Amino acid sequence: MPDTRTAPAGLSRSAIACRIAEDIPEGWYVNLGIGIPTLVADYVPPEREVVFHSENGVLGIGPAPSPDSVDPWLINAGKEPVTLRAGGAFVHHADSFAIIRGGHLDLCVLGAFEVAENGDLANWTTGRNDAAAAVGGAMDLAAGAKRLWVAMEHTTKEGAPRLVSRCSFPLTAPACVLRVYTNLAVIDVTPEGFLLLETAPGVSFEAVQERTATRLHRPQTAGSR
Amino acid sequence: MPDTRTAPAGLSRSAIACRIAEDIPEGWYVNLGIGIPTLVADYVPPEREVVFHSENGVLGIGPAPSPDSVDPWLINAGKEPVTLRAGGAFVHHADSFAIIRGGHLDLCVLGAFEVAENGDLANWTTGRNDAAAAVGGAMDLAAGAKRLWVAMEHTTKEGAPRLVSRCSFPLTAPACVLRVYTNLAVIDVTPEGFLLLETAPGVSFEAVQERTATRLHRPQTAGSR
Amino acid sequence: MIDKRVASMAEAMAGIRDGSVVLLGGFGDVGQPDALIEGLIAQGASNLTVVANNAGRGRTGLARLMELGRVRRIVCSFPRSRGSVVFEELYSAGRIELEIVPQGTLAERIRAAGAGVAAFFTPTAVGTRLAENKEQRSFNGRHYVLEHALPGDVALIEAWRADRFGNLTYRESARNFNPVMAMAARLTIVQAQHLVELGTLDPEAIVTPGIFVSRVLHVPYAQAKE
Amino acid sequence: MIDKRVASMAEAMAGIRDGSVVLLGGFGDVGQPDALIEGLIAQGASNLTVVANNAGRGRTGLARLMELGRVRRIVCSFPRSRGSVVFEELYSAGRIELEIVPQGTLAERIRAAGAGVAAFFTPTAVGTRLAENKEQRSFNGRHYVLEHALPGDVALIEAWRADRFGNLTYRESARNFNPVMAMAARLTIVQAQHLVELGTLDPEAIVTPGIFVSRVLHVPYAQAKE
Repeated sequence: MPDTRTAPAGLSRSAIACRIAEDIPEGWYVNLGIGIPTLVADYVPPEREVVFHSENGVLGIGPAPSPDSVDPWLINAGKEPVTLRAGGAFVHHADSFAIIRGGHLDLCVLGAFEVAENGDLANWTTGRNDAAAAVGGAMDLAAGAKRLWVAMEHTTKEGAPRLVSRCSFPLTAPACVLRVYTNLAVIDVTPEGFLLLETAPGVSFEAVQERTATRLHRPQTAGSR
Repeated sequence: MPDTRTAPAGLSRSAIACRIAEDIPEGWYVNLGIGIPTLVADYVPPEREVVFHSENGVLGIGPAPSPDSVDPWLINAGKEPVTLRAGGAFVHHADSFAIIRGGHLDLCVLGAFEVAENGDLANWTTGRNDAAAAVGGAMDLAAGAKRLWVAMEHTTKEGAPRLVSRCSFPLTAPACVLRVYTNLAVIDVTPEGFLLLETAPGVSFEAVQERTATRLHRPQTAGSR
Repeated sequence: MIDKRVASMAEAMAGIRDGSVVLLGGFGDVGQPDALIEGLIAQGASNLTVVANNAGRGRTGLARLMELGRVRRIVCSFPRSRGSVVFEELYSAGRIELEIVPQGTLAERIRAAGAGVAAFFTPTAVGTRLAENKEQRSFNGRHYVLEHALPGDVALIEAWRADRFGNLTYRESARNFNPVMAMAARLTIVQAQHLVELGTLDPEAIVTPGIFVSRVLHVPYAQAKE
Repeated sequence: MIDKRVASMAEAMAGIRDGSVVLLGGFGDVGQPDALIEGLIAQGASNLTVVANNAGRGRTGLARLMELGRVRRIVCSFPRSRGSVVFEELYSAGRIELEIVPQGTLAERIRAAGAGVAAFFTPTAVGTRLAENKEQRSFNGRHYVLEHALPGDVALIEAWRADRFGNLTYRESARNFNPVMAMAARLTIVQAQHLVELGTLDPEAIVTPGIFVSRVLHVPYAQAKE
């Protein structure tokens, strides 16, 4: 029986971002949430053209500026200074969310507190009674993007699973997550529930299952072994 | 008894347009419909700054170009070549009608088939069963502008009144007209019905009343005479 | 490399299916994607629904497409204008369906489709026969009618300048319906007067960002208006 | 001569009444009309409803307006961010009302007000607690929630360039909520970094046409960000 008290380290936050970047093909329009998702842009090689969108009306976000070339008028949705790539464009907030709500983003990558096996996402507040929780653009992105991937640690700092049968926190949107990238694994949300696609180096299926609060399925090919 | 068979000539189409132009103060944003309304712009002196809007996304329309300087990309809603004044701007169709529907135009001047004493406007089709009638932007303008004035001949060519108790033609919008300028008179639409403000030179109140299918009221001061 | 430029009309028109809803930019002749309409005629798709402000004029372009029997239905604000002879003939003969939509409602329904809004309440047409049999409701004492999003399968767009990302600018009043239609279709095909290098369009002055654009065909002015 | 330029802050703020709904442009500090907010603090109007993306930070600007007890209610998407100490204090003490609105719904509700649309159906927030007690409906098998227009009595706007007609351009991501808020208020007051001669702004690149603007105050950068 594996030792569940010692969590496998798995991937670092940067390594999760790097893993996600591998799966983003050239030509996609992508919105990256705050946290691990923001790091993803750094791992898309510059010769692979991906257009990054930010809620505050920027299309074509480039890497962070050097400290001495910060333009205070150009920030991303996390309110950090950014740059604009050639081919970028500015739009106002209603047009920016027309892009989001209208289904024009190929992908949105968000962080999460919890993801349920039916794709429910909880990522904006941990308290049902916290009426002042800040939602920002999370609900618009979750409802609007063509694909929603989540990037997060597999468990809380206390070791509680974040992949669950049903979210305990207030939802951001129901049945919206397609895939979850964690420090331990890459997992698809399917009609049958969570499908484990791969594990981080040195992490077993069983280690991932033990840190997941609902059943993980294996691909059909694995199941026939 | 006046001779109702001989219609008083009253104002020409240009003179109606000129009369309307007198009442447009500097600073108004104005949309002019096809027909007599289009002529109004020519009678606003250039030093009185009025911004003319056209449904196809032009703000700041200037006078018609000379035949040798026509720009085929710059037309008004009547599809005639126009020019753009300094301070003009182009917007797309959704924004252009946001301007209209959102109540941002100080004035719209339209032609009409009929105006009813409650302000109902009929100006887009004369046949209830003509399902292919062309509405264009008339309904949006009638519903959206802050003020709607009508410019038209007082009667049809056959002498039938166009100012009526109730429109016989399909409505463009209910209770939207504030004022009517005709070849014979200037008439306000009030809660009590049509109020005659002035008559064209040589035209009597009685001559206007006889060519109007409902009661014309006189201003209080006139009524005390 | 993201490159939405296509080399031929055939490539621009590839995949347009019978039964498609086609959004056609333009207000009268201005901003109308003439070359793409010719391309659509040659491409062959039929049983089309065309959404456009006008119903064509003369015997070329949209009028020709209709005359060939390829348009089952047209959604527009102003079908009956000078020279709309083909439409008049077909409509009188009961060979084309027509939906009349007030011009601003047409623009807003298309924008709604592009913006992910399913339906909206507008004051336009309340109390008229164009609101008959439609849901109505009062807000703050004023009446409104419910209108639905109008998405396209294909949008044919005329632009002035385009880059390889599909970023677009328009020329003067040729802008009209083009930017809203570009947002509202699954396949947005652009004819552009000028192709420019990436990075030469001012990011503050791009009217349609490339995210809304699928393909760009270079059609210089003389060719478009021949 | 149309001239929306005003010479003083007092003139810019004239007529803002107690109880007004004030739309505040900006996303975080960028595109926020800092000088006009200071002007509003000095002007004295109270019992305000503020519509803004954020609920202020530090002890200046919007935070100061709130701390002075002048804001009865705030409508925003992201109240609780780093440094929103004044909001936190007031909210915990029950001294300010809050309406949380998803960011895109907030932008669209403001645009709807400017565009004469009374209400619209959006998919955002369906199935969440922010849609509880709101009307919902299915269109083409998908669920939507009805959201209402959000007009302002006053909009405070930051622009980059302005002319005497009130035509505006913005700088980069400072555009954000400013153009939609400019459309949606009865009194739209602009602080502009640069005043330019009429005719020097490119009519193809004007983002907010002057029809939406009431007053323009020249506030050069150094003054705005001091």
